[in-house]
Amino acid sequence: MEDSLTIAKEALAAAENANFVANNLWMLMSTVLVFIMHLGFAALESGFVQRKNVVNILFKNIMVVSIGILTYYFIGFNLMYPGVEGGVIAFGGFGLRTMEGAGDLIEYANGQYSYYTDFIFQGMFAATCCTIVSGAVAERVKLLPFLIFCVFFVSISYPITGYWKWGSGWLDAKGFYDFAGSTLVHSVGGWGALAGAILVGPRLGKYTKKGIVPITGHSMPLATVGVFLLWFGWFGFNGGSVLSADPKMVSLVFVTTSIAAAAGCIGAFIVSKLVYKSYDLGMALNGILGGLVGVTASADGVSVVDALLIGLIAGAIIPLSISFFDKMKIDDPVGATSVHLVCGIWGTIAVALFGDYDDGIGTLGIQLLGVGVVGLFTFSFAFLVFFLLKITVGIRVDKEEEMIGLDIGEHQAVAYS
Amino acid sequence: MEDSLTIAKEALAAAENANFVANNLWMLMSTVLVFIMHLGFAALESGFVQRKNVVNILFKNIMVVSIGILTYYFIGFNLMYPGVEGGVIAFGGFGLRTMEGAGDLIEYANGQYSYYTDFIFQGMFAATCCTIVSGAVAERVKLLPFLIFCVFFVSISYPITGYWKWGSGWLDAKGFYDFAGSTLVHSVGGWGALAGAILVGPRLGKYTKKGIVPITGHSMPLATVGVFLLWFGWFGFNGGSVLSADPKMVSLVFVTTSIAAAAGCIGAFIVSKLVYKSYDLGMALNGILGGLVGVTASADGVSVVDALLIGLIAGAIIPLSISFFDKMKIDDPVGATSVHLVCGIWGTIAVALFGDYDDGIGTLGIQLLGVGVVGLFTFSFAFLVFFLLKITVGIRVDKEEEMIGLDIGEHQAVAYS
Amino acid sequence: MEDSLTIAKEALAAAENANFVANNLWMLMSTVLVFIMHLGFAALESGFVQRKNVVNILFKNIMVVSIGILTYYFIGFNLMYPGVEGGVIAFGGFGLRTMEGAGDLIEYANGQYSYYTDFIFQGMFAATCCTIVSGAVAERVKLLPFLIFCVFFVSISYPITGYWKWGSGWLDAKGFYDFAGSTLVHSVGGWGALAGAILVGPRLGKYTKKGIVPITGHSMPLATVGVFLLWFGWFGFNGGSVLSADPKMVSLVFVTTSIAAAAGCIGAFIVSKLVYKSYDLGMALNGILGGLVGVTASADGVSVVDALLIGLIAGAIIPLSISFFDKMKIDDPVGATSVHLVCGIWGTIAVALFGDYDDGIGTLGIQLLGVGVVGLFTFSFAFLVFFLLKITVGIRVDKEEEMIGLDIGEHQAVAYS
Amino acid sequence: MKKIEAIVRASKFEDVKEALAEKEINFFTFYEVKGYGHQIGKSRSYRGTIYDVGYIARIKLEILVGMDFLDVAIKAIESAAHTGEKGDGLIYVSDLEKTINIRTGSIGSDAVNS
Amino acid sequence: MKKIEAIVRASKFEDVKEALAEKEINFFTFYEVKGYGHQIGKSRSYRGTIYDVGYIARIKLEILVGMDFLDVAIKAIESAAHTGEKGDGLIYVSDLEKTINIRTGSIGSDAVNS
Amino acid sequence: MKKIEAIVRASKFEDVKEALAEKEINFFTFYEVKGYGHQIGKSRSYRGTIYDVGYIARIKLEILVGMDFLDVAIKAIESAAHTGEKGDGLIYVSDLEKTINIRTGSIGSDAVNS
Ligand SMILES: Nc1ncnc2c1ncn2[C@@H]1O[C@H](COP(=O)(O)OP(=O)(O)O)[C@@H](O)[C@H]1O
Ligand SMILES: Nc1ncnc2c1ncn2[C@@H]1O[C@H](COP(=O)(O)OP(=O)(O)O)[C@@H](O)[C@H]1O
Ligand SMILES: Nc1ncnc2c1ncn2[C@@H]1O[C@H](COP(=O)(O)OP(=O)(O)O)[C@@H](O)[C@H]1O
Repeated sequence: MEDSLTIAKEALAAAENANFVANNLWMLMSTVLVFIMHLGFAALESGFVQRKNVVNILFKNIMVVSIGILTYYFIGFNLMYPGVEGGVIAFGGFGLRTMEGAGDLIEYANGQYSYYTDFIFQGMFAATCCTIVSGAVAERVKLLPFLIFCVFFVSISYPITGYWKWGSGWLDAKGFYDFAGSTLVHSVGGWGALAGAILVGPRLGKYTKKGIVPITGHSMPLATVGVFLLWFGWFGFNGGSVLSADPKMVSLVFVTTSIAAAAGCIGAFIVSKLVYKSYDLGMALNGILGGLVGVTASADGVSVVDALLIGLIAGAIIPLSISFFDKMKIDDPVGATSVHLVCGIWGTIAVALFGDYDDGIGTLGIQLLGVGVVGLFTFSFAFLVFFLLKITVGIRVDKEEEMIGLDIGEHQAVAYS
Repeated sequence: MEDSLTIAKEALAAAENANFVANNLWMLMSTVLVFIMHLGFAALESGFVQRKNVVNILFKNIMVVSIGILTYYFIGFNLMYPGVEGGVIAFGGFGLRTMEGAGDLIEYANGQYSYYTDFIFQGMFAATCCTIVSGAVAERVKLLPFLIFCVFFVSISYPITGYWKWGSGWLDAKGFYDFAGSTLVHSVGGWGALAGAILVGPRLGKYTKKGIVPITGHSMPLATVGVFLLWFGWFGFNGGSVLSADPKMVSLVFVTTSIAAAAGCIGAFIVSKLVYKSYDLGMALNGILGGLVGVTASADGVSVVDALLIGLIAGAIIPLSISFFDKMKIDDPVGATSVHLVCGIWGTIAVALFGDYDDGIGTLGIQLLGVGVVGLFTFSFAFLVFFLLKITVGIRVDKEEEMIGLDIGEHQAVAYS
Repeated sequence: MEDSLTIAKEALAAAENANFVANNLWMLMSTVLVFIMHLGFAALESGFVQRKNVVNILFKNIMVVSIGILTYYFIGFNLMYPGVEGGVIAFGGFGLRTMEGAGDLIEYANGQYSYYTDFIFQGMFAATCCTIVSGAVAERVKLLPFLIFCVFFVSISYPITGYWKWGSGWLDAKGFYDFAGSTLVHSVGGWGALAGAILVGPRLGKYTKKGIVPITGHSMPLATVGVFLLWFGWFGFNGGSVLSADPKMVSLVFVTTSIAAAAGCIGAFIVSKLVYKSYDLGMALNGILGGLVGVTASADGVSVVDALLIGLIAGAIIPLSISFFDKMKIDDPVGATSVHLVCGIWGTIAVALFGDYDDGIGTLGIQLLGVGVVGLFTFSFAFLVFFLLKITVGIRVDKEEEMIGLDIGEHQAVAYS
Repeated sequence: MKKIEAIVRASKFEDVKEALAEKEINFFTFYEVKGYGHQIGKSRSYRGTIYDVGYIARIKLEILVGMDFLDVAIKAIESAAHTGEKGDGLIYVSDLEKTINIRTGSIGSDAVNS
Repeated sequence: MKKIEAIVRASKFEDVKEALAEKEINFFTFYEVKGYGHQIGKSRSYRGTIYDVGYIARIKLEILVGMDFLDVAIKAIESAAHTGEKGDGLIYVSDLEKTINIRTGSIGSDAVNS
Repeated sequence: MKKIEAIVRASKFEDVKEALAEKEINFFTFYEVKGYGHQIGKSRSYRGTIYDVGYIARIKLEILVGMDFLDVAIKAIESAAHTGEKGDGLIYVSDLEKTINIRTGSIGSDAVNS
């Protein structure tokens, strides 16, 4: 009797541990998948820039990942998850503590992941927001000022708005919903991209008296590799945001994410063909990304049909949005503002239009509020940082350097030889 | 007493759930791995075509994945798994139901995977068959007719033959064995590729009075990236086909799959050197794929030595088969028919020659029957669809377009600049 | 009563099985991640060589993986894990046995992984050491002799030194510590690279009377893709070396590995800028790899701050080491000796300087001993094999072939067209 | 010695090469050039903007011949490169003062066609 | 017929093209060349070694014109390609003995500018 | 002013450059061309089919010189590019009617070698 109770307890503990191991394993695999999104961004962006600026964009991408992880370790993580509920800004201290005992293991998050898993998964997300910016200001931004911007953006701006919702801050208390970050990651990156693109100005020769002069990317295979890798990583980005390996939720998220991506491709395909009479690969690629960004806010709570519609509309938005920014003379070589900002907003609003987030969260008003305040804060922050850099060290390379390319100008190197 | 029984039951449920979570997790990871095979195909095919047709092949690849997932959702899944045993054709209705309760979770497949996991894993497989076709008809097929072909092929032809075996249809009842799809996926794709390659005809200037004029691929690094990614994905393709994370089975499958791939490389290496006096990278790459396709039908039931022989022979077949199709004047830019059709047939037959599928399944006769009927059905279906498209809208771009390339012709774009 | 005991036992078995499934799953996923490192190496090396030698380096890479897996199956595995404790050399017989029963499953490694999982995970590691060599002797080594070298190196040299520590040989008994192989994998590869680079000699025109003539790599995007994939795979390389999915250990390893990689990037960035006044992408990429190699020996037992310092120093070493080898006129096109040998030694020593390996292991003396004997053995072995090949069949292509490139010379092919 | 230069369609290059070979002119040099002329390239489309590249990729041949082969060569090129559509290209001839074969050191018409 | 050859900065090519177009010279051929001259390229750095590539990428134009357009064309190129900094390039003119339009078969000054 | 054109082995380009530099001829233009000649390229193999590409990649130099440097330049190229094996290439010289330096506006022999 005693015996069977002991064994039963032992079994229960073992079973709970097994659950914990499996959950934690999924979070770690998701971390790995999110990590490779940085290669996805690097490939996408380098494919979409001119041959003469490839070394520069690659350099920025590896630096941004490294800076992102390190600053998130120093400051970001504890600024985003300070352990204070309902606030606007709070800080939990520098660095990480040593992980010890059950408090940082099975108890830390009800057997879903360990303390260090939590950090590394969140850390991989963080760098993403800067990578988005790097695409929009590519081919003319100065290297060092851009890296300085990134340090501030990723260690201060991103964690603060992240705290508002995911860190249980005031916006979360209001009922704002953003499952995996249509707003908190993608729009945030997109607002930074917009501020940067405006302040750094369009590339030489892009907008002329005669109209828009296309500056074509140098390698469509690279760009395509990038998009596939981003989709690949998104299984971890959205799937990991379940924060456990719960079979129901994660499999639902896999389905909604894939369906939205596929629909985004079709949406962009159709609209490009109708509006521009062209089967445009770049548009279709961005359509996939648009679909992914769009469903990111609601991947855990919409039906498959909803996901299809969200993705289709996001994809359809892409060609129109890209043209719109071009008409505004906001030059964005990779389409980051359309993909991440516009589709990020669409996805956040879609939470209120689709799915059943009825328990108070998800009403249109609060979603719009979230979009608005996060946008206002982030855009202002990014604009200010870029502006201060602009009037001090300058953020744009000189004309001659832009013409010969940043690879020679900033790195004394060429991408291909 | 009561207490220990309660705890014991709770522990058992928790343990079973943990098993379910781990199994389902592996199926989801396999899904992710199979997904990236589409990038593998895209890279392989774009590497093996000429520079002027790269945008086109990339465009086709992203469209095929998107179409594949969407049509499998609408029709394919319920045509392949209609829930009717022993039949020839049956349909379970459109779309997916909302996943609810244990019936779609732990009970759905004895704790191996959830309903949505089942769909998304199968859905990732489905698009593969069209991707195989796209390689064989590359560089001359018209875009829209090809996409129309894909819609029919992936949503009707593939699921029907899939049903015969994996959906518990009539061929399964007869004892036909095909573990992960040497026939059901690869040969099916290969038959479609053969039908397409025959009907669309060889590329201009490939077979001349003076003999075969090699039309070399434009980027061997891209092709190599593709093959590595395909091998990478194959761990999910074969490993996931265990349909659970069973350590014994999955680790066996990992070993047989890897050994066959490595042996395929060596097989193609030796035969190329002996027969063509050349260390041919393209052949060795296709040898790896041949080994993988070959072991796919039996990866769960052969010994390591068997796997080595199956792979070695598959690899050795590749150079001979590629020459054979060239002699037949069937032009296949990427070697899809050799890799997927010929090695797929070889792998299906190998089930009867190796391993211990002795309990009635696996006799040579039934394996040949399976190869035959699936081939007959698929080839006829693909031939008919391509033929109808040919006599109506046409399936081949005009001469001038073929010469300047499909990138300019169909997309008004270039891959590199 | 009986009942509750039965259920409790059943539950315990199920829970233990679930744990086993999850652990084994992680080891298999790690295998997949380590596998893709071979693509990482292939991309890195092909990016860093000249356009005319790309087919050759890709060919070598796929051959090395295939040879590695096959010879490890025939000989290596049982030479590395002969089941004899404390020895210098021992052999457990050829090939693998058929995996049967619990003895090869849950009991084999206390529920951490199955027998076949063990083999395939270790097998993926093995090929790595040759891939490291291939980079250092690139652009001038003869194909067949190089492949012969690989057969001996991977099936004899690597397993013997591996046995000393991981196979519980004499060095392990002495208390030498090397978590995931800073010495056993990376330095071993590095010593082979050094022996090869010395014996094959520098590339034509690299070291002239006028000084060092840079021979630039042909594609920085390829090299960058390679480094990202290596980092990606390193989560499995280090994370899998925990040999279970233990949440605490694996998440710690993820954090230390990532932090060291990021710090390596920053370290190389700073030193390159200070010493060479240049934002050198190649250096920063190698800095990441240096950080990864550096933390590999101690990723499971250092604090995050320690990992940061180990990585930062490793990254800082890279530019200096690369210059040093150039000054020594040891020509290493990809920097393999600096990354794998020098940072591998640094990482092994760092075990004694950081972390808390206090229980006898980890003292500086024993770590240095390990570095020394493994280095001595491996360098001698590699030197001897290369030397014998040199005086018999020759290891270097002739001058004319080197000038037109090994792609035409050895493969009658070109990488791009 | 005369130098014939010819700008032809890339798609006609093989034909021109064969036409020359028939006249036993097997030696020449060629390279890729871009040309502005009557013929305009297909327009392109990038992210919704349609544009013209303007130029067309062409092959330029350079052939050194003695007087005896001059007209034969011109005729061969002319007929092989001709389609009648805009964009057929040009042939132009200039005089060379000196020609030296680097291997043999022979000069003038001995330098080529050997 | 005269053949004008001009080696100009890659960055000035568009300006030259427009300057010629203003003079109604819309037809010409161009290609990428590399030049050694007074101007030295930016030095490069690879793995800690700083080095000079030496040459600079330039565009070479080849324009066939009749006498009537010769000076106009030269002037147009000269002023559009001029910056005053080292590296502006050269214009040089040679005489053509024969010019044939492949499409029309017309020769001499009828062959071009049509 | 004379224009020297020379087609040399790609592998000899550096030697030629140095030989010219020794004679203080540091300025010239070059580009990659393909040549059909006595020398045939190594045959290639693709998927079991062995074939010849036919042409060989070569470098073409274009050097503008005054009469004073003409023979010196030719000699320098000739001896530096010479191997004695098939495929050494050609040097040919033509007369220029006019030469203009875009930066300085100077013409004739003042335009170059400055
Ligand atoms: N005046 C010229 N000078 C130099 N090249 C020319 C000239 N006119 C035409 N070309 C070359 O010939 C090519 C064909 O000319 P185009 O006018 O299109 O054909 P066509 O002569 O048949 O009307 C052009 O693309 C250009 O390369
Ligand atoms: N003697 C020459 N022969 C051939 N090309 C020359 C000669 N001199 C200059 N060039 C070409 O002109 C380009 C510009 O010459 P450079 O001396 O740099 O400019 P500048 O004439 O303004 O001093 C060179 O890069 C080269 O391509
Ligand atoms: N008649 C010619 N016209 C133009 N280029 C020529 C001619 N003959 C040879 N060449 C160029 O010179 C190169 C070397 O010629 P080849 O006959 O191989 O060498 P060799 O003159 O030493 O016998 C050729 O590849 C080609 O580029």
